Amino acid sequence: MVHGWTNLSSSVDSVFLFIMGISLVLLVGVTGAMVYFAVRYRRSRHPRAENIEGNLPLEIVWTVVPTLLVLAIFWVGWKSFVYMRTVPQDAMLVKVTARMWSWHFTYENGATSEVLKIPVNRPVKLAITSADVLHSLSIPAFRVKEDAVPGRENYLWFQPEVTGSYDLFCTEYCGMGHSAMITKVEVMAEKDFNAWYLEATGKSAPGKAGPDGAKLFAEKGCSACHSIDGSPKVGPTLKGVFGHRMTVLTNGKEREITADEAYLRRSLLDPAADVVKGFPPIMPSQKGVLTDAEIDALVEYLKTLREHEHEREH
Amino acid sequence: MNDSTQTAVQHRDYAGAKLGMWLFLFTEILLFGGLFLVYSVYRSMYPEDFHEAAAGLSVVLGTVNTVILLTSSLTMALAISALQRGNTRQSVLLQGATIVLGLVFLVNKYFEWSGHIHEGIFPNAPELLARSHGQVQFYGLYYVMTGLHGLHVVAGLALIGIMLSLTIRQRITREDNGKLENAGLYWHLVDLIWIYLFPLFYLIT
Amino acid sequence: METNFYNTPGKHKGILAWVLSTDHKRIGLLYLSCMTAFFLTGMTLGLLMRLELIAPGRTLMAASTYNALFTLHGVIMIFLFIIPGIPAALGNFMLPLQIGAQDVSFPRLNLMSWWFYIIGAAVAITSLFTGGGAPDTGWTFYVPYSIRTGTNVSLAVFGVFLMGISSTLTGLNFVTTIHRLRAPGMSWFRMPLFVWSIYATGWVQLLATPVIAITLLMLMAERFFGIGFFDPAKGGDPILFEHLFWIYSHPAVYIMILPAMGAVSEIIPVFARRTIFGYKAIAFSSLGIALFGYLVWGHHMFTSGMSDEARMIFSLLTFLVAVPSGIKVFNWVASLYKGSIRLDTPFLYIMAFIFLFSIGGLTGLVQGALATNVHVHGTYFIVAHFHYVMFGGTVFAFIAALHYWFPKMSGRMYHEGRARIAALALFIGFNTLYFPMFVLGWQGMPRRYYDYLPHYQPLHVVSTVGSWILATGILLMLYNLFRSLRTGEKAGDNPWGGTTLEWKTSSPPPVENFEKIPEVTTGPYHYQ
Amino acid sequence: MNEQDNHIVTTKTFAAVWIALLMLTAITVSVAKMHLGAFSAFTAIAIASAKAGLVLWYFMHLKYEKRLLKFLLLVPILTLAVIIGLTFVDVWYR
Ligand code: HEA
Ligand code: HEA
Ligand code: HEC
Ligand code: CUA
Ligand SMILES: [Cu+2]
Repeated sequence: MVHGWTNLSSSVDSVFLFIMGISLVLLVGVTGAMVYFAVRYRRSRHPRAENIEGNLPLEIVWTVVPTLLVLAIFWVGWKSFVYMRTVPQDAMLVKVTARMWSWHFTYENGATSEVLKIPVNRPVKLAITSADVLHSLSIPAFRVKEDAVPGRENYLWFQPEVTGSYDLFCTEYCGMGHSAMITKVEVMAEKDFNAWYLEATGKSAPGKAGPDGAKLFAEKGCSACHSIDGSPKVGPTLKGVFGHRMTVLTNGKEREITADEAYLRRSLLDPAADVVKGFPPIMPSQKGVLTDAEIDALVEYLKTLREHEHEREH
Repeated sequence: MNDSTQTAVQHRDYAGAKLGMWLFLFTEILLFGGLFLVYSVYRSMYPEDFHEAAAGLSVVLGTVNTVILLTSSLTMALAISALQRGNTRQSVLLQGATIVLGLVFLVNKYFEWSGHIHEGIFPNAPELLARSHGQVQFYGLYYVMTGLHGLHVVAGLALIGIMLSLTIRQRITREDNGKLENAGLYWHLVDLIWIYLFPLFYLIT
Repeated sequence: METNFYNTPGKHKGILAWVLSTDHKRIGLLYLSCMTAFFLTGMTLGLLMRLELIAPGRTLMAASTYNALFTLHGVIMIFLFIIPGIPAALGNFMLPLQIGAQDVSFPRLNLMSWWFYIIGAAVAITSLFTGGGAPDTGWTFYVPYSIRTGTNVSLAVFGVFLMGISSTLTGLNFVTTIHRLRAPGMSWFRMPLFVWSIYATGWVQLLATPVIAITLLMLMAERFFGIGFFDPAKGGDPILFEHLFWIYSHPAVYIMILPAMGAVSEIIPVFARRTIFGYKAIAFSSLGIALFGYLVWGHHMFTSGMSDEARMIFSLLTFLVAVPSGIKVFNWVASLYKGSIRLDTPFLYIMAFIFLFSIGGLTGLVQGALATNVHVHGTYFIVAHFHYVMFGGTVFAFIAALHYWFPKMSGRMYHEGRARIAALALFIGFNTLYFPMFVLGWQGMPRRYYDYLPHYQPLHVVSTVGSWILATGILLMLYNLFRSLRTGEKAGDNPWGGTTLEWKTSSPPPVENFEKIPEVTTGPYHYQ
Repeated sequence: MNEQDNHIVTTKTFAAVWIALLMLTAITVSVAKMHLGAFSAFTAIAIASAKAGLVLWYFMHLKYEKRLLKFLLLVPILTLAVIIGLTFVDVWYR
């Protein structure tokens, strides 16, 4: 058995070692024979070659033996994979939404987080989807990975066995922020996790004070593309956006507009309708992604950025 | 093409040219094959929507166009055998008939397309996007597949046009008609593809 | 002076004598020179990428520049260099010679293919400077990102489309040529193995390339008309695009490697001065690879959300395709047994090929196994794998063949001493550059990352240093070949003592290849 | 293969093939009107393939070609079948 962070690590690593073992034997065999022949039969030592056209038994051996070997490799790889795809009934479900370029985890009780917090020694199932383009959720230490595909829900599961903090990467290229689409997995002791879980629920439970725009702005991935300090990123800065006059492209035609509340709302729900001149039309629509309350909160928040209004770069 | 080998590049390696033409047709089959793959995937994903969408196409128009194309294949085949029998005049007439039939096919297609476009049914049109996902895919495929087929008809007509002028100028003759045969093969392939497009788009009820 | 195809006047003069020539040898050299230029460009991009990756964070360039760099590096290396690669350059030159023909079946189509290639390349390169800037999708053009990005994907895709036409027509031409124009007496089993491999490649080009052509057309239609084939918001399926892409692009990796394997099968008997071991096994395994190569594309999509049943079947089939490659390797090694081996540069590269390709291929098995694929997919493990098979495999064999056929093409010998030093530098540099990537990948370092976590840095530094050694080797190798064009000794018709037909004519060959078409009475590697 | 030996097909044969094609078209249109459910897709493809076979066999002269060419034609068809089949292993079980 190999040491691992999850129940899967050890089984994947044993498959790896099995393949590596076979491969090394073959590699050393092939290379060794080649080098030995090249030295032993070099022209100065062996001036006259012997013409051996072939040997049927040998051909059969090196067809059949590798076939059996690869079938064995397939078998162990597949067995281990079946285990990776069979989710235990009692697995805890976490919904994952990937978007350019951030991760969002939603728990069954409605708690949300930007970091994947999970209890140790409990099976966890991640149900993964994407709000815009392809992404892929990868936790190398856990030996798991699955793509986030818009319009589809993929899944994976694992059972962490050691508490600690692990890297979570996006491993499907998704544009400029791909290499920054990194977050952490926190594997917590049962007790710590429960404490966080209950508290997190309390905060975002409906009915309490409405959502906080500034927090949403950071959490929902807006800050991946927009600054609030005036510097342009992938998208225009949102510093002083409210009430600002600017040129947008509507259906390919330029027009001048002033950013009012309706415009801001439209920018969030249907970003392709008016595209700020000089920027690509890549902003993901938040329609169906954010609740109405969250949209309201964000729009309110964007309006407040006006106070700092000075010169805005485009 | 068999193991009988040969001494030098012959200036007229008919069998070679024909083999090359068939290989080219294979590539065409796979070019459309990619679209047939997409078609079958979306049809199996949205069977009901496809049926509904197909109701928007005119079976009569599709049938008429099928008959036209089949007939043009006949005239093309006859044009070749006429030339092989040495009847250049008849061959020229039959090639001309093929071109006319091909043009009629295109004209029909034009009316069909513009009809749909008038109704607001074309890719990315709000009218179409308001419909179900399967309908969007159906009409996307309809435009792309019949459009690509239409381009092949145009190419085929241009090819036959060239053959026609070569025949008239006696550059394609009874003895040397490999080019015409190959153009014929291409034209039949265009027909062949339509034979499948027709039921896939017009006849799903 | 002897007349050869260089000094025989044709219809045109100057540069036109080349770009309008239908002589397969001239067309082959046209491809070769363009490809060398693209190769150097692609490598320079690779070198810049390595520089950027020497430290985390921004070193040289912005993230968007880096993303454009690896996209271009991939597109150039795959579509401008390695796919036309051996068949279009060396195959064009050698195929008619090896089967004793005066030219290919359709010389004008051959020239047209080159024009498609060069126009396609020009279009792809134009995409860098026009529209929304250099494409940044990776060479795989995955949707929906490739539909949404503002960069100039459409033009790049159109360029690739044109190059696809070129590749298809080349395959068509070669298959027909092999069927029709073999010299008298050259039955199928008297064909050199290089010809067999080109034949198998030709079929793959014919049957796979149209699929990428239509896929790229759909992608363009998507960008221009918003048809929605791959847009989930319109009911489209992004995974279907992955299928379509890999239906071509997996067979394409065999378009890259098969001709290389053919070149290896050609060089080994000549330098071991004995017949090849298992001629038929090698010939049929080429067809086997071409055949099975069609059935395994799904192994690029094991984590895409494809059905588990499909993952299982594709994994199984992937393993079967490894067997014919193994058969080849074993037969090559057996061909050295009781040979009389000359350790000249081409042979040194062949030994490097067998070693590096085996590493690349065997790590392919790690990726083909479902459980381990999940871990290594999308990481530097993959990057290491494909550089081992494409660079360590195809490019090393290409370089070997270039040295082997250099005297036939130029009439002169290259400088052996310099060539060996370059080979050594290439071998060391290559392993320093790419081996660490296996480790990085196993540790989880994702590919296409502009920035990375600090604990990956040491291995990245090793890798970058390796790229400098490798660059030195490549430049020395090219310098040697170019210099030898002028200063090399006269080679004579058959400097290596080869037995295939290209050695039976003068170096460089005359315009119509042979004074008199040879009659073939024996197998291709008939010694004694 | 003897290049000069171009088999000339008679006008009668071609006309017969054409009539058969038209009849098959008529059949497929009327079958489509009968609403046979899943079966209708199958008949439509079967009839189309019969038509395609006629065009290939007579109009495209395949009947009079060497075995090699007939055999080669199977290659793209099988390739296409395999491509679609394997893709459906994904699509159906997803
Ligand atoms: C020249 C190109 C080339 C070649 C020849 C190969 C050959 C093989 N490749 Fe590779 N591959 C690529 C180019 C190539 N590949 C590229 C470019 C990518 C990445 C694309 C991208 O995402 O950008 C890729 C990615 C790739 C993946 C997807 C990884 C992922 O993204 O998740 C997989 C998975 O199965 C794979 C497997 C294989 C296998 C099994 C072979 C086999 O054919 C190898 C066979 C060879 C051997 C096995 C070695 C020799 C044999 C012996 C020494 C003895 C015999 C031994 C046995 C049979 C056990 N490759
Ligand atoms: C034949 C194919 C081929 C070849 C030969 C190479 C060669 C090299 N590649 Fe490769 N590479 C690919 C095909 C290839 N690559 C593909 C398909 C991808 C995937 C792209 C994608 O993800 O979409 C890739 C991706 C890729 C990555 C991963 C990027 C990422 O995921 O973030 C890296 C990183 O190091 C890399 C590095 C290199 C290096 C250093 C070389 C070295 O060989 C380069 C060594 C450099 C030299 C030897 C330079 C010599 C020349 C000069 C010094 C300049 C002379 C001057 C002038 C001509 C002006 N490549
Ligand atoms: C993938 C990058 C990306 C993300 C994530 C993103 N945006 Fe944008 N956004 C853009 C781009 C690019 C533009 C400019 C083009 C356009 O108008 O569509 C833009 C435009 C805007 C505008 C109009 C700005 C102006 O100057 O008129 C607003 C408001 C806005 N975004 C708000 C948000 C909010 C709120 C979020 C988070 C919920 C968000 N964006 C997430 C890329 C992004
Ligand atoms: Cu998200 Cu890469
Ligand atoms: Cu592959």
